[in-house]
Amino acid sequence: MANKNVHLRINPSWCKGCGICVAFCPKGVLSIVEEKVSITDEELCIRCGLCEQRCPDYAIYLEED
Amino acid sequence: MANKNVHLRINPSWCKGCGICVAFCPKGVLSIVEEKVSITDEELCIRCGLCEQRCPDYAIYLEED
Amino acid sequence: METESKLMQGNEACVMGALHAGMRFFAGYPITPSTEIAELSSLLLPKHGGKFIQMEDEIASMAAAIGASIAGVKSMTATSGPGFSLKQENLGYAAMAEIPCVIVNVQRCGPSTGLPTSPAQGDIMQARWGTHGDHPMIVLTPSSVSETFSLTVHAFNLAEQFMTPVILLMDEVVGHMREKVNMTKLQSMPPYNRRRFDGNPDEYYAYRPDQSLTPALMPFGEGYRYHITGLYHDETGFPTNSTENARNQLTRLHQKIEDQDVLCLYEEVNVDEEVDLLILSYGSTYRSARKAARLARKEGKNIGEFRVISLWPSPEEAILKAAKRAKAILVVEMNEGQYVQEIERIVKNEAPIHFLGNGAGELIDPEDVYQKIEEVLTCQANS
Amino acid sequence: METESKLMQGNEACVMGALHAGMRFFAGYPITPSTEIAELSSLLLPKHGGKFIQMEDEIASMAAAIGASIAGVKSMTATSGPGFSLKQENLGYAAMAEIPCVIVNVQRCGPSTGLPTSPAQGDIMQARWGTHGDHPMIVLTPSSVSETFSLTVHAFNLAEQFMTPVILLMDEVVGHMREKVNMTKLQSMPPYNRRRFDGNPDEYYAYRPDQSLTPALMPFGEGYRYHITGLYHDETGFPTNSTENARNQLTRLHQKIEDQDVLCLYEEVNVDEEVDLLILSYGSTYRSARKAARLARKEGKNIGEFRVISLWPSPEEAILKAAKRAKAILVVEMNEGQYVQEIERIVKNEAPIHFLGNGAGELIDPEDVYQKIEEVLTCQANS
Amino acid sequence: MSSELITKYFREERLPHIWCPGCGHGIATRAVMEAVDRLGWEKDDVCIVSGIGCSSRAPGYLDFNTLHTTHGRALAFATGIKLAKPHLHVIVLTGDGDTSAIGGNHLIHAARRNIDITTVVYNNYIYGMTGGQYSPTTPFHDKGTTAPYGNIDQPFDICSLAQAAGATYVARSTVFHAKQLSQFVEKALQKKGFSLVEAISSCPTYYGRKNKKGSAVDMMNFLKFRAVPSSRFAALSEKEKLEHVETGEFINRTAPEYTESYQKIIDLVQERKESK
Amino acid sequence: MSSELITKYFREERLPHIWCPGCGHGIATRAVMEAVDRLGWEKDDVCIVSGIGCSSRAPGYLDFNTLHTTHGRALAFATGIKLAKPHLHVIVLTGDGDTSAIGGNHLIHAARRNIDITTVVYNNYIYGMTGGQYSPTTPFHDKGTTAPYGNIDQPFDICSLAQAAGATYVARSTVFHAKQLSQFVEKALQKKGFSLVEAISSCPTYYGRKNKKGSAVDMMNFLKFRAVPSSRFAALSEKEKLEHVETGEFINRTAPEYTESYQKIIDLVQERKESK
Amino acid sequence: MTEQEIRLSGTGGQGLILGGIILAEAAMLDGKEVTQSQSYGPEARGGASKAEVIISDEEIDFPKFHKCDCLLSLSQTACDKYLHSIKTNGILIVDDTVKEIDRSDIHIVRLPLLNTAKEQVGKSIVANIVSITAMNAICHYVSDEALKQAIQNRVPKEALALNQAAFDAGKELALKFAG
Amino acid sequence: MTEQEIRLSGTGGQGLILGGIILAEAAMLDGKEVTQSQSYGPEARGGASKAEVIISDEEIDFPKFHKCDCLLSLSQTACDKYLHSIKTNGILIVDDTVKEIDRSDIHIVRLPLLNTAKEQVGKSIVANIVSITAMNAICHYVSDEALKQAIQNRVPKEALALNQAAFDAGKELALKFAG
Ligand SMILES: Cc1ncc(C[n+]2csc(CCOP(=O)(O)OP(=O)(O)O)c2C)c(N)n1
Ligand SMILES: Cc1ncc(C[n+]2csc(CCOP(=O)(O)OP(=O)(O)O)c2C)c(N)n1
Ligand code: SF4
Ligand code: SF4
Ligand code: SF4
Ligand code: SF4
Ligand code: SF4
Ligand code: SF4
Ligand SMILES: [Mg+2]
Ligand SMILES: [Mg+2]
Repeated sequence: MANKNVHLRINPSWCKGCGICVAFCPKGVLSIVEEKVSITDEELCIRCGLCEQRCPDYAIYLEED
Repeated sequence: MANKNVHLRINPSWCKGCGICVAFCPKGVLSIVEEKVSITDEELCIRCGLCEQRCPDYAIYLEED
Repeated sequence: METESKLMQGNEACVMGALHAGMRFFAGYPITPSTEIAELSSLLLPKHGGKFIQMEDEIASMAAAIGASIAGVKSMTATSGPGFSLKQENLGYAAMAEIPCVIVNVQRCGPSTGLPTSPAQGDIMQARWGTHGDHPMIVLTPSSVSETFSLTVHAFNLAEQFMTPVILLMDEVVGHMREKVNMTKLQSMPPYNRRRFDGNPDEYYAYRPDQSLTPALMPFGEGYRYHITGLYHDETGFPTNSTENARNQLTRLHQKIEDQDVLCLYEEVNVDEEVDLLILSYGSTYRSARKAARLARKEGKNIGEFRVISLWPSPEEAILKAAKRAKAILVVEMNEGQYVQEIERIVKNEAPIHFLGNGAGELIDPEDVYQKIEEVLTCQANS
Repeated sequence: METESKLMQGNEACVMGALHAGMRFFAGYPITPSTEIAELSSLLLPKHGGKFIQMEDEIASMAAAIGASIAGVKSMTATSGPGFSLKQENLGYAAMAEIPCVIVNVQRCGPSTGLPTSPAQGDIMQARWGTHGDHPMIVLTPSSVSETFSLTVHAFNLAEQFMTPVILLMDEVVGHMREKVNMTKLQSMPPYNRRRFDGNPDEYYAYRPDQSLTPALMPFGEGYRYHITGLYHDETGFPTNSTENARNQLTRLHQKIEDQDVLCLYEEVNVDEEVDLLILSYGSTYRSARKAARLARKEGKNIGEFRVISLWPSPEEAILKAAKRAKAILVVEMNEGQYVQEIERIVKNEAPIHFLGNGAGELIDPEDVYQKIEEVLTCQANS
Repeated sequence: MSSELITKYFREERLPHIWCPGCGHGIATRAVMEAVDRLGWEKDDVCIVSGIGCSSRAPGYLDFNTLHTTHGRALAFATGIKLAKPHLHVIVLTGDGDTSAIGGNHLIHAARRNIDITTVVYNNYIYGMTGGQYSPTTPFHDKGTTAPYGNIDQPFDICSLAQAAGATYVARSTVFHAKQLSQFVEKALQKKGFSLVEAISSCPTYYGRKNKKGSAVDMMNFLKFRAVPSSRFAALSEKEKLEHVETGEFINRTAPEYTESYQKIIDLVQERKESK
Repeated sequence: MSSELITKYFREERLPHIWCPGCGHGIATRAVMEAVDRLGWEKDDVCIVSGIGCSSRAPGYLDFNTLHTTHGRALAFATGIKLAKPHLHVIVLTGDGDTSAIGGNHLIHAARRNIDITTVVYNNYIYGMTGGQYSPTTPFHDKGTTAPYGNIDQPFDICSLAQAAGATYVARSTVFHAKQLSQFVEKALQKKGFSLVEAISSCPTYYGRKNKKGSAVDMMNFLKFRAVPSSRFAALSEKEKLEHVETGEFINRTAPEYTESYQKIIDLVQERKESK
Repeated sequence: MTEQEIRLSGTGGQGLILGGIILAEAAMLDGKEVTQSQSYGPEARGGASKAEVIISDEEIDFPKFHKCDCLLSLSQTACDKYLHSIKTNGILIVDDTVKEIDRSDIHIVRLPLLNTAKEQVGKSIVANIVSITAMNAICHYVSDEALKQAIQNRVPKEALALNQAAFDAGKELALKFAG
Repeated sequence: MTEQEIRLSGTGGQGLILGGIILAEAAMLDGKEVTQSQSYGPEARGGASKAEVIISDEEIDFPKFHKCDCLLSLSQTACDKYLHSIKTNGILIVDDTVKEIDRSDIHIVRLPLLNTAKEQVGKSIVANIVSITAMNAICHYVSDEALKQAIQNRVPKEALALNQAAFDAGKELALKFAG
């Protein structure tokens, strides 16, 4: 994990499972499980925020402690 | 007169006396008399047709015999 | 198994009817719930050698439809409330310049953007009075898919015959439902083509009417050069400020459409005798009314039905005649009370008029109609 | 010598009235015979710290006027027939979203481009029914220059009070004539400003109505953030598909304007007793009617006058009451028969209704009215 | 009592026209007719459409299939006509207000579709018909009856707009340069696609009077000196540019024409149908 | 359960929004909010206006003074608001259909006047709301439900159009390039004058399906590869140009802003009055 | 005085509408009721121009009229067009450039109105003031003070003297005639 | 047979509208009267999808209904939404992925419709054909020939075999149940 104070968060009730965050995550952190986004391996996450920027549904984001 | 077969014609009933033909005739052939165009000296006319082209009211034109 | 029948959507039937009537040009702009009419037209017109164009808005669509008709091609445009509002100015132009064309309004729930996918019959008065100035308007309203086909054909025929725009006023329910349609029967309806002038172009007066008070406008580009304008104009088509001319022109515009019996379309059920209650309705709402009326009759109630097909000009005489045989009238429509005002005007004190309506996007249920019938009958009995 | 009086043109009085009422924004597009209203507004508004804008068309003008009002500035637009047709969609939006503003239509002779400089009263029904969907409309019509001033003020006041667009329906004659106007008296009319919400923004529901059924929309930019839409919406202003909500909203839109006695404006002359003939008229046409009626009375004829000021909602009760005291009614209007249809609806069989009209650009002469009076009276006598 | 050109293409019985003394619209209309004449088109094959305005009164004087529509909508009507009868040569004669104010959308969309219509805009920088209100082309700070303190709208460059929207032939001249104007119109008419010629015209009655531009003759002189050909225009200073108007041909390119493209669809679909 | 940005600027109680899975409009809306956030504007001072369409649903989700108007008219309403209260930051969020079809005229006129409004066009090349009809930006030969045989309209370049009409800031990016998009919007918001940012968005439901563009992810990839910065775009062949879309800032200039010009008139006139 | 219906006619640019307004405002200053209207449209552009005034002691019902009590005509076209509209025994005040008039049932006053304005006062544009003053001196619609005041109220300061001169000239003309 | 009111419900993309059309067209082939309608608008996009069919021997007055004789539900949301709309003694045909149903006044037929389409026939998109065939085998709205013909008329040639398989699978499913 690049920055321990920043966490990857998911709001499954908003996620529509489009797969955009999964496809463009540079580190392969994410996957779709049962039509919703799921974090496969948070350790790999570099906190680039691309998933957040590109999620059409505001269902994934980074949050500071 | 430049060309004997071509005559300068005036339709006074259409002329609104704007003076445009008079002002831009290169040879000073025309004048306004009692709010209508009038030919002062047809001899000077070079049949350039500028008066015809610029008369907003189609009241002056060249005509071949 | 039957084969001449087809399951068809109302909007589809409109396009099929239009093609049968000879439509070869459609200009439109998408809007729910009319969009299928544009979509199907874009698919089918080229197959018939016709043309479809999606214009930049509804104003342009109306204009292009008029333009095509001026060039001699039968044309149509289709829209819903917001777009219908936008078409009004050019609709008035078509009426004034006497250009035939068909304007379809598949009504949805207003006012304004309202509930775009919900049904209503809220544009009844607008169809008659939506333009500025003073001219009559022909407005037809179908109650079934099959009738959507036939009235579309009829709308084109009337437009060509009376040289005027004709409005086909559908509603979302009729536009979107599918029903059985007998193609063989419908396709036997003969299309009508506008009158032509056969004489010499020198003797041609575009706006000289015949006995039917309509002019014979020759399509542009066929050797008859003349002028069309939305200003008052004389027989040549050129504008004039003559007040006498204006008077005559306006009178003719009214007379050619008003008091024309052939324009009065309606359907009556069980009105030969006196009835305790006459239900008057139109469009998809009539289907609710009919169901309720049949049920009530089954239960021994003496109910008549009057379905208006030509909303405008209204079938005044027939309504009055029916009203005189009714102890009471119940007008049912999907709005807050529009056509009922016309009925009040026509019927005067001949019979008390009751009203059941809803313009807020909900269908009027046959059960609601039934209840209202009972209510009215009770109130009648008590009075 | 009097000094408080001014000679003023109708269109000018409209602007002066608007400024007095608090108009600080005008958006328009030139069109005869309303153009002077835009011209004078462009000259005077900056002097009052207000703004004038000439938009690209009438649709945009209507939209900009609504926008300014949303921002809390009293706004107006003015046009004539063709432009009025174009404004309909956004007019319906203002009604649905409950945005106050004043729309002036100085009627000219239609249909279509018609006779642009000739007078008519051809947009009477359009003013009521020109938009799609189903909502009421407040429409006022002045008969004199002085009244143009006062009704413009009143139009602004009603718009702000009822949170709705109000139409001032003038005609070319009133718009263009000059008359004496008593400024001192007129300027004593108090302007009304829309209700405000004083509570906490968190407790603010933009579309929660008070007892008068109107919402208190706070101007944008004053700390109350909310949403405005032309879709059906709930108290918060957000769209909802709830049919129950739609039903309530539509009912409220109707009730806040219909059956409001304060909206019924009319003037009666000589109707305390039974009259042989009641002349009903409005706008400039009333001036002809009045002249004829006075003349007739002088000659011993028993004539009453009814002038409608609030065309819509129509002063139904008052008309009916007057009609009951009349042996016959004569409706005079500068069209082919529009308001007379409303009168027929209201009056029913209470009195026979006669009509004198002309929508083809010519004033109705007092003499024509006089003749018609004689004709009707004779016909009454013979029957 | 009029020239051959007038007799041939004008409805002489409708003349003299209603335009004011010295109004440039008459000159522009004649220039258009000269162009039509050079092309030798059959009058029956030409359709002239206008909206509403002084300029839009032009079709009424011309002996073709003529259509006077609603304000601003000429191009939308014309689009219907052209699609319905592609063999017709469709010409739209319009004003700056008609085409760029209320009609602006139809202008850019007709240009975008590249439908074979020629538009000639009589730009007199004002709404003439309604008595002198400023228009979308009125220069910054000029006056109109609705701009008593000077216009604060930036003006359109109608030619740039048409070009950006997709027109395939765009040019500008003035009624003073009637011959050039006529030549541009001729080229526009020949273009298979949407073409526009802006004819700077003059309105001595309103624009002239409101802006102290003097007599009709003065206004012609003004056009004479204000017009600068493209070749020289680029070299002007920014200030000079504002004071002058660029004339010339701005674009002349080829792109698929709308009615031709549509015919291809018909051919394709009907072939398919036949081959079925 | 959402990020600070969302909590701060969105009406969370209205989320999740109605847009389809993978619709680009959500990304564009977030990018706009990021820009607003960077500027630190008071929410009470911001007014967001839209017309009708999927894109035009955006204001409803945003916690400002928000206005959902009639189809195509957002800029005309916005003009009234801005003139009435010039201190408001007025942003128009609109679709390709809303702004360039029915709303085309208001777009070019707002640009011409150079009124201080920022327009963000969510261009998905289609009418999404009504179910997939072609729009004025649909590429030549692409399909829509009203273009079953392929679209024969030439598409608008909305940026060129806005620029030709007079806009003082014009830029284009895509929802794939969300960060760049947000930066352009920020600069647009800062511009005193009319600014437009075209956000190429994606409609997997209609444009994608009709044109076999694959999944929402495929469409994002398409945007990724299709976008070419101005610097490199000029070097492409004509054919390549048609297949790609130029991104970047196209104009950034200064011109008199409309409401400021108007204020000058008021000041002038009132001074005159006072000095009288 | 019962209702007086006055029609001023001529060509556009002769200032007749302003003339009508001034006349009406003068009447107002005298405490009368007035209406004023004019021609619009194509008619008004170039061709014949027309301004109408009604002056009355009582409220005016109808603001328009066909037949007038008095017609002023400053041009041949206008005179030809409106001559018939004068009531029997009405008055025609006509510029002397207009041709012989063929109506015997009216009073005709032929005056050099245009010429007086141009030559004597020195500016054609004051023909309207010359005319209404002359007309008023003959018909006595309003008091002299009111007319003077009304003129003052409507003309720019710079032009006051000129218009005063026009007033005097008009009055003189009429008196000469009356005399 | 009196009027039969049938409601097909599920999520968008399950082809239920086409299912409704095919059922209606089959009924037509049998000489019946039919109406078919469906949900539009936001409802139709993404969320629950609904198609309605009325089949009758007589002319159909009103094309819509609240209570239905038979409900098909292919999704939980749809079932939750429309369960209440089944008439007493009506039939619910429901996919077996839907949770337990709490209504005892109706006949409930729980079938692996989606799974059959996906696994047995091999394509999820034929769930509609599997479903209407199964429904028809249970309710006997139309003749088998008519239904087969109607399917043939509406599906593309390439997909005929697939849909034939779906038909067979649906019928088999229903018979298994009935058996
Ligand atoms: C819908 C509508 N709005 C306004 C008008 C009024 N109107 C007629 S012509 C015109 C302006 C014409 O200006 P332009 O096109 O520049 O022509 P010009 O008269 O200057 O030649 C206007 C505003 C109208 N007829 N219709
Ligand atoms: C006057 C009017 N015409 C048509 C419509 C129907 N309509 C609603 S949205 C829309 C198109 C929206 O397309 P776009 O702006 O590109 O937005 P998108 O849905 O693609 O985001 C149309 C045609 C309408 N609401 N009002
Ligand atoms: S922050 Fe970057 S690395 Fe982490 S999950 Fe999101 S896209 Fe992947
Ligand atoms: S981009 Fe958003 S909506 Fe799409 S899968 Fe990822 S979290 Fe879900
Ligand atoms: S033809 Fe030329 S020279 Fe002769 S009068 Fe005309 S402008 Fe003058
Ligand atoms: S240009 Fe024509 S109208 Fe003008 S003065 Fe010469 S001839 Fe007469
Ligand atoms: S008003 Fe202007 S544009 Fe119109 S005819 Fe007169 S000079 Fe020409
Ligand atoms: S239809 Fe297209 S634009 Fe509309 S929400 Fe769905 S994906 Fe987005
Ligand atoms: Mg102009
Ligand atoms: Mg779009």
